[in-house]
Amino acid sequence: MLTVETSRTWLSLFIEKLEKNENYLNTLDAPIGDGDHGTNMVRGARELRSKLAQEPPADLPELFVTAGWSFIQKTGGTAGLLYGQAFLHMARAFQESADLLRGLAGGLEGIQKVGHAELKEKTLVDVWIPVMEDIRNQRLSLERINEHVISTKDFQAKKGRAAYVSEQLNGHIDPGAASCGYFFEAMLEAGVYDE
Amino acid sequence: MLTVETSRTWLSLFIEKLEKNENYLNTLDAPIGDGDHGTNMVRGARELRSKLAQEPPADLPELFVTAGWSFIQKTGGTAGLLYGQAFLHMARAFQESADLLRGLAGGLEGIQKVGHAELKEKTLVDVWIPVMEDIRNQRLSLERINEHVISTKDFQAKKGRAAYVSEQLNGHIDPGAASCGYFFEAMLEAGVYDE
Amino acid sequence: MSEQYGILLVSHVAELADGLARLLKQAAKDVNVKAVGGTEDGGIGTDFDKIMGALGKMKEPEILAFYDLGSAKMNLELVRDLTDKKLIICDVAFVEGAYTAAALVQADTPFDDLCEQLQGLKVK
Amino acid sequence: MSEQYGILLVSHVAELADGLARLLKQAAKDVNVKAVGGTEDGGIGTDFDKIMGALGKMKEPEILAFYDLGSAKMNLELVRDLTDKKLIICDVAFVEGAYTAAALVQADTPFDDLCEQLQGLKVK
Ligand SMILES: Nc1ncnc2c1ncn2[C@@H]1O[C@H](COP(=O)(O)OP(=O)(O)O)[C@@H](O)[C@H]1O
Ligand SMILES: Nc1ncnc2c1ncn2[C@@H]1O[C@H](COP(=O)(O)OP(=O)(O)O)[C@@H](O)[C@H]1O
Ligand SMILES: [Mg+2]
Ligand SMILES: [Mg+2]
Ligand SMILES: [Mg+2]
Ligand SMILES: [Mg+2]
Repeated sequence: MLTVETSRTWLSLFIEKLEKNENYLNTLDAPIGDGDHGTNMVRGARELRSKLAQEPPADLPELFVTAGWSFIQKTGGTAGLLYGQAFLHMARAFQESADLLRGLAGGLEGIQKVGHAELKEKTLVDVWIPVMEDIRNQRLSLERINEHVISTKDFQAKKGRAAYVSEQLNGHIDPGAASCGYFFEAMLEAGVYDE
Repeated sequence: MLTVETSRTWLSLFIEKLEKNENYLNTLDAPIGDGDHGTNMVRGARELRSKLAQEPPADLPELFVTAGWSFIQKTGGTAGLLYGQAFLHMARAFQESADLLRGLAGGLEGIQKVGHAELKEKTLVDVWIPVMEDIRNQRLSLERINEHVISTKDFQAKKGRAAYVSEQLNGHIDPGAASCGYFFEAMLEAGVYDE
Repeated sequence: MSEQYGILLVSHVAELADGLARLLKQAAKDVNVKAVGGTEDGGIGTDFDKIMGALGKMKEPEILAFYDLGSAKMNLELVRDLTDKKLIICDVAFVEGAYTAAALVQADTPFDDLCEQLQGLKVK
Repeated sequence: MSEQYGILLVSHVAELADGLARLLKQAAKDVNVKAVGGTEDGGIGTDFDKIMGALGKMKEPEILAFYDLGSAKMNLELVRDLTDKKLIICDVAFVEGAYTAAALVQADTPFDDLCEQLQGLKVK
């Protein structure tokens, strides 16, 4: 169920996964970008952890506003701004109702408002949108998430740094898609999502 | 008469005029460029003086090769490269014959090879070409040179930094045209030119 | 000093932004040029707080902003949503565009003419 | 290291060239990038000897050169006439063009494809 408690677990698990996979995410970013995606995300993640420890947010919107600004202010890379923007828009949606799908739709809007990425442009959007589809069709699972992440191998980058070398990069997983996979794995594991 | 001696005087007078008018040339360059034309030219001029003092050139071509490299290596601005290129091409022409007009034609070629400026684009070319015309028509004088310099007031810059702000700059004398005026005044005063 | 327009340079690298500011100031002594670059810890990236801070220190009501790579633009867009100033994000060649804009602001060029000249430098 | 292509950055300001090199190296670890900027005495301008010297230290037979303003290009043209290397002067947006080229050389992109991608960044 989507509550402020399960969502705190969600974000905490996300932070842990980012920390555990910092090097892996950097490695994914190296050939197609500048090799810093893991380091960037961990910067934002640690900021979020310390903010949450300082003062626990009262409700869902507050939690996601805190998450949003942590990533915007500390990540220093494209993806951090996109995640930050996503979280701020999720907070806005949660102000209306504690509805997971509406929240994620708001988040997508935030990502696209700033990044203008569509499906199959080799970005985190290629995980975010199919995951929303899976929730709608009640068939989200760790396997599905993983498939979405891996699907980015076949896409040609159209946005961000990777676009500069797009044709050379078929066969590489997009680093932002990979971190987005962790975000949704964490969501499943935290029990936020219930069919 | 054009000899290595009169030409040394020519260049020495040019150096002196540049030094005396360093601030004035900077002032002309400030509104239309970056305010360094005088300083740039003096850098090249001083290098030339010290090279000439070290080892006096044996002949006309050698003199102008020395002048060319002094300006190319030390001026640090567009005009220095153009004057440098002009002098190198004059040296080449003087290798064929000690003919002033042919030398100046070679110099113009050098300037245009690098800078691609045509008449009325508010550059030193707007002094160089009319002076050649005046020599052909045997009517070169200090007054004529001055008129050519002043004529650049009415031209719109198409080359170099001034081109960025061309329309705003009607009424300003081009700094490169002004230094070029000194070059030809020096030529007259040194007795290089005889009708 | 142009009282109306300021110029904000945002790069992923501090030296790049600072060096460009130096180039601009030479041609535009009376234009306020602020440079922001790098992450908080001196790394390569752009920092929202730094940009916001630099903008806050600028007195001019309208700011022409130039950036190197796309993520700097995203940061600028976030900042634009949050500032009272008119932040004009210019999708032109970073160095060439900022240089042209600085020279034109210095020469008191009307804003429409400035935009027209920048059009030719659009690469983003 | 790309053995075939090196990248030469020429700016009027030393920090600008150095900062840009830092940006490029992050995306192109194995590409040789040399930065040259400023006059001999640390002023703003370009220095023929410095450019020639930097080029002399590069091992690659073909060098893609990028520059900020026109007079840097003139200097590069003089250098091109005097060097044994193939010096390819790229009339594209300084930062965006050099970044793109570095990323493409790093990815071993064929030269023709690289040129085609740079075409879109022509502003000079
Ligand atoms: N315009 C965009 N829209 C959506 N996602 C993007 C966009 N640009 C980049 N990304 C995502 O950001 C990831 C790279 O993030 P990161 O390495 O942290 O930033 P940077 O590229 O600034 O170093 C990419 O793998 C991609 O998923
Ligand atoms: N492409 C060009 N062709 C001919 N002359 C030029 C060109 N570009 C600039 N100039 C001349 O150079 C002068 C400026 O020289 P200077 O201030 O020393 O160089 P910079 O513009 O690099 O600071 C201009 O006034 C003009 O006469
Ligand atoms: Mg990255
Ligand atoms: Mg980065
Ligand atoms: Mg100048
Ligand atoms: Mg200069």
